[in-house]
Amino acid sequence: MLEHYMQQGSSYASQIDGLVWMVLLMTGFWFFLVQGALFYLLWRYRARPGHKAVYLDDAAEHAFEVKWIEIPHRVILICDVAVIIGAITVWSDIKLSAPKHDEVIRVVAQQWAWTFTHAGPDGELDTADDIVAIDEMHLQVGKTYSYELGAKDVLHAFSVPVFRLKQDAIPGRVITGWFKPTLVGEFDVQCAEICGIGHGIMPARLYVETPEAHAAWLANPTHYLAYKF
Amino acid sequence: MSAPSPHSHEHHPDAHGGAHATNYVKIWAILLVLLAVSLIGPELGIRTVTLLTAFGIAVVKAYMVAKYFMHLNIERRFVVQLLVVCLGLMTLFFLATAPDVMKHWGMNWRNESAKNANIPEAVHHEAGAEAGHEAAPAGHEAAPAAHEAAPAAHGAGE
Amino acid sequence: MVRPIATTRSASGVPTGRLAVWWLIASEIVIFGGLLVCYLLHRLGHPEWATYASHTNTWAGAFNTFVLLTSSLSAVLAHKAAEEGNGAKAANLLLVTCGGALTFLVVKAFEWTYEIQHGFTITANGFWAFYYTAAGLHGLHVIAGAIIMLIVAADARKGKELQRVELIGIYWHFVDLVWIFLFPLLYIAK
Amino acid sequence: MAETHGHEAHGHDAHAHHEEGWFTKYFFSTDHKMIAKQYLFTGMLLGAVGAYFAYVFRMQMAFPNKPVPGYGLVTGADYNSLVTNHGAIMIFWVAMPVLIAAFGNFLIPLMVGCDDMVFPRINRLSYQIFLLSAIVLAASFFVQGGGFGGAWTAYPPLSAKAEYSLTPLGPTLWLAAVALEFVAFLLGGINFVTTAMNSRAPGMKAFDIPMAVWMIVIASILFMCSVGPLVAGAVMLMFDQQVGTGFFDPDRGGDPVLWQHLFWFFGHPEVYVVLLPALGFVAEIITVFSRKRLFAYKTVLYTTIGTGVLSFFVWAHHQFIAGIDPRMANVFSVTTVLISIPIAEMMFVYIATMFGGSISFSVPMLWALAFIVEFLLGGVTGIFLGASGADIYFHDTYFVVAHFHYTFFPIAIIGTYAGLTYWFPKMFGRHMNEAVNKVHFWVTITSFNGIFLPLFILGSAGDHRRIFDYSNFPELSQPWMQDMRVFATVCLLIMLAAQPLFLVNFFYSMFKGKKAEANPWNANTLEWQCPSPPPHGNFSPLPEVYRGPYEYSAEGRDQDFWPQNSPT
Repeated sequence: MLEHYMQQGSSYASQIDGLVWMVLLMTGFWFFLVQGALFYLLWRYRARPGHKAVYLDDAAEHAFEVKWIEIPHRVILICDVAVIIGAITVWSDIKLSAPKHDEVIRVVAQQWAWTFTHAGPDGELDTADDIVAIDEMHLQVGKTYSYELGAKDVLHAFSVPVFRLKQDAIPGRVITGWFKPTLVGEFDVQCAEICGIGHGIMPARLYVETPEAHAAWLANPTHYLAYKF
Repeated sequence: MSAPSPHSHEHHPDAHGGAHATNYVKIWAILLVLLAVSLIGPELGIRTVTLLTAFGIAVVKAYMVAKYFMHLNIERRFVVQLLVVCLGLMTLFFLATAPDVMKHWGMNWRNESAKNANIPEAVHHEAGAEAGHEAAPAGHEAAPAAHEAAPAAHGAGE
Repeated sequence: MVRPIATTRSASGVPTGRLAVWWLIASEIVIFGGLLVCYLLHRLGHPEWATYASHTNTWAGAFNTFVLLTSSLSAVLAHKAAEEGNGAKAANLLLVTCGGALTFLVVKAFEWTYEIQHGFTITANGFWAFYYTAAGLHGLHVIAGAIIMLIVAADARKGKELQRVELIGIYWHFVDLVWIFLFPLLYIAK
Repeated sequence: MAETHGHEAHGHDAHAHHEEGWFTKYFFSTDHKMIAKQYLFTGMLLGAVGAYFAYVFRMQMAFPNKPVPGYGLVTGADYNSLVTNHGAIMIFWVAMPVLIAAFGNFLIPLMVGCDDMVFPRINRLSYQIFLLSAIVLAASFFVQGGGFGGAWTAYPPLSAKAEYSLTPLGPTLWLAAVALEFVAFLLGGINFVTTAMNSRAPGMKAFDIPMAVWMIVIASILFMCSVGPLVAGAVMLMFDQQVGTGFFDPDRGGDPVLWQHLFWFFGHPEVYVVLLPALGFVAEIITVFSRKRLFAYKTVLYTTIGTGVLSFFVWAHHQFIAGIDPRMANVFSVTTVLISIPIAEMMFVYIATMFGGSISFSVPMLWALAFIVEFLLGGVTGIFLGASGADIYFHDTYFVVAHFHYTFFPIAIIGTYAGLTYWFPKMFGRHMNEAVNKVHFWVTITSFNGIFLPLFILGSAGDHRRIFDYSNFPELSQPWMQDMRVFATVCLLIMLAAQPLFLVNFFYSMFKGKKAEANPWNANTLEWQCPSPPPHGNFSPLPEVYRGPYEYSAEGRDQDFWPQNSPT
């Protein structure tokens, strides 16, 4: 359902979309079943002259409950267990695992800008050839990146919808995660945690390039772009 | 959480004192002895003994005050259950928050500023600042180090 | 003000006044509990706070614990007197309890002035922030308890509303209980 | 129990003698019914303020950076402050006062069959503290730097440091207002719980208590047990703001995540605190208008208590990606998805109440059914957010906004309208115009769905919350998305336009409506067994209870209802 609105730009995007599909199917089924039952009962037992409401004493209620409420209740329990298993596997693959990364990129959020420290041609961070770009992130498609996320002042959230990636940046903490771009193109990076009056005007652009274009960028990086507005 | 009892029955006399004259002064004396014992701990200086005596005795004193002075032993059960549930909620809150606030590192994250504050150098440093009697917040010196170590941002942001 | 009939009923078996005080104690447990859990989380997470805590005056804390335990004794004796219908004796014992509260606050005042003069202000560091917040919130509860106790004692002396002596007694024992836990947390754990 | 029949009669007469001046009758009254109306009108007034904020920032969403008629240009700071205070006002100053305090004050003494709350003066004091909190909140807009703009969750360091929020006094006044509101509801809560537990009419056993009273009592208990840590947190945050301590300041040994835990430990039980009273009203209304016994009273009660207990174990699903340890997210994902079980069972049991009934679609019944229909969608969309894996994408997007409006709107607006239209004859002794109310119902419900269904789609397309101008994000400024935002705003305008229909009907009928008799809906519960509007002291003599509240259409009786207090 999600891929219709937001392309899948990273390796685990399809997993999240799959989980959303599963939850959608299950909840959709139950939603329409219960609404249907409700509207049927409303129509069937609407007040009509000569029609009197029935009185269910405890025994009759219990019988009705066992037949009509216990069964759907247990099936919902099974659906919930399935949703839990799906959720935990997807969460563990993304947030708990840290596959071997080819490169590390440092992301620092501050009141109303993103600073991306790329590893530069040598692929190692904290070396002389690091490339620091403001509000611009250049990645090579197919490479597994690990990110180090920090914040300078208040809470921010590093959100790349196309990667299905979101992680709050907390001042004083360094939070790591990983992603692997699979789609070439130019995408949005948004801040997903309210961070003051500029929360809406701190967009960053993400450029996922083919290996050749990425190498060209590494050669003469267009960093230090002045603020656009 | 506490289903009130069915239609009230009068087994429970309004006045508590009548039950049995607990000797309050005796309870008070025991509490003072326990207080004295809990003070010995810091004198001995053995850390684990101090902690054990201090908090163990605190729990015993609390139990005695609650039981004898607050008459929880002859109070209706749902009141005791309510108080225990509230204590249980606090332990639940402690257990669920500890991995984030008490510990300073975890799966895929580390709390840089708290970690720097812990290293002995920061403590020694703080002792120096305090000797000078100016109340500069001790954590402050450690903070710039935290910022530099974590996000080595280009000069743009400072 | 005529008290409604609702107050005279006690379908739950606990008189209305005392039931309300138990609910008040439950909500207070959760408030002080929340503050002490936050303190404990930080205290266990920051070993260096033990050195900050070494500047607290254990003897002042111990004496205050003694004062509050004694005031708890006089509070429960006042309750016993009120049960026996002796309003005057209950009122006097409540005044003794208020005296205990006053002593507690005076000792705290001296303690705090000494510490503030030596640079351990509330903004010094995390430990002192919690020290003043927790002890301060507890101190406010001591003051509130003492004021209510004076009002209840005034009524009890005239033999009116004697059941309130027990109610303020329960609140006072709770304030004492909070201090029983605050004392080791702030003073002994060094 | 000391009271005898004679004593009660005497006590009751003493009430009637002392004359109340105009001031004491309306502003300084200790009568639970008058205090209920004070809470109701204050809540409705602040509801209008909250709706005005929603109108302004929705206009900014639909027509970015154009001056909004009735407000002017909406800057980033304005937008954040409007959104923050829309959320805070609607939850703390509209949903809680109207659902818990107004209906709780009015219904509990009447439904348990006694003459007033156990502590009338504390009841009056709790309203006065609540009024003070509303005034302090209003003041927070006019201080230097404007109102607080850090979301109703007030996460530090944004809410703690003036240099980040650029409003030195706004956050502190906002926090003081919220803290005062907590004090008011702690006092009120103690009053409600003690009255419901102790002042029940003789003969009313635990399972004879109407569901509305049970729900408001359990809601008050949940509130009292969950608000504590946040009161301590509010003290700590206020010290951070004004005194300069570092409780939540990472540079000084504090931890912002601690505030998130403190807030959401209260936050999630809070949403059940406002849900339960609305569920109680729906239970009363669907039984009366389908003339049928509430299906499985004990199941409803035990699932309510189960939901209440479980609501203390789920809070960190608000923080899956907010910096808590990822392993904890799995624990809270399990408990969050499991809490859907008791709520689903409660919905099934409510729907099963309709089975075999004789359902008449009066306005209160329409609102109660609309509650079930809309709340089902709200509950169902919660599973997407409870599943930790899917929450990675959906967190802080408009999908979340749509989800919680599909739960909060039925609670605060549909629940209130259901309660008001049902108990209006009892509160004011007159009937409202049924036709006008039906038009108001259908316009409000259709436009409500028109506002928030598009937001589900916008949220799935990546719209994030609290962003006042999407033109900076190419992915979010596609034409079809902007059209949806315009459509949602137009639906909001239609809904707001329909509200005066109800308000005029409400205030007009209060004085000029058709006189209402004591039991217009032929209901069983005790509040319908005394004159409407109930006099001071409610019942004379105070009722005795012989059966449960839902004995409708009992066999062998010609009348299809059986009041709780009628001996035969």
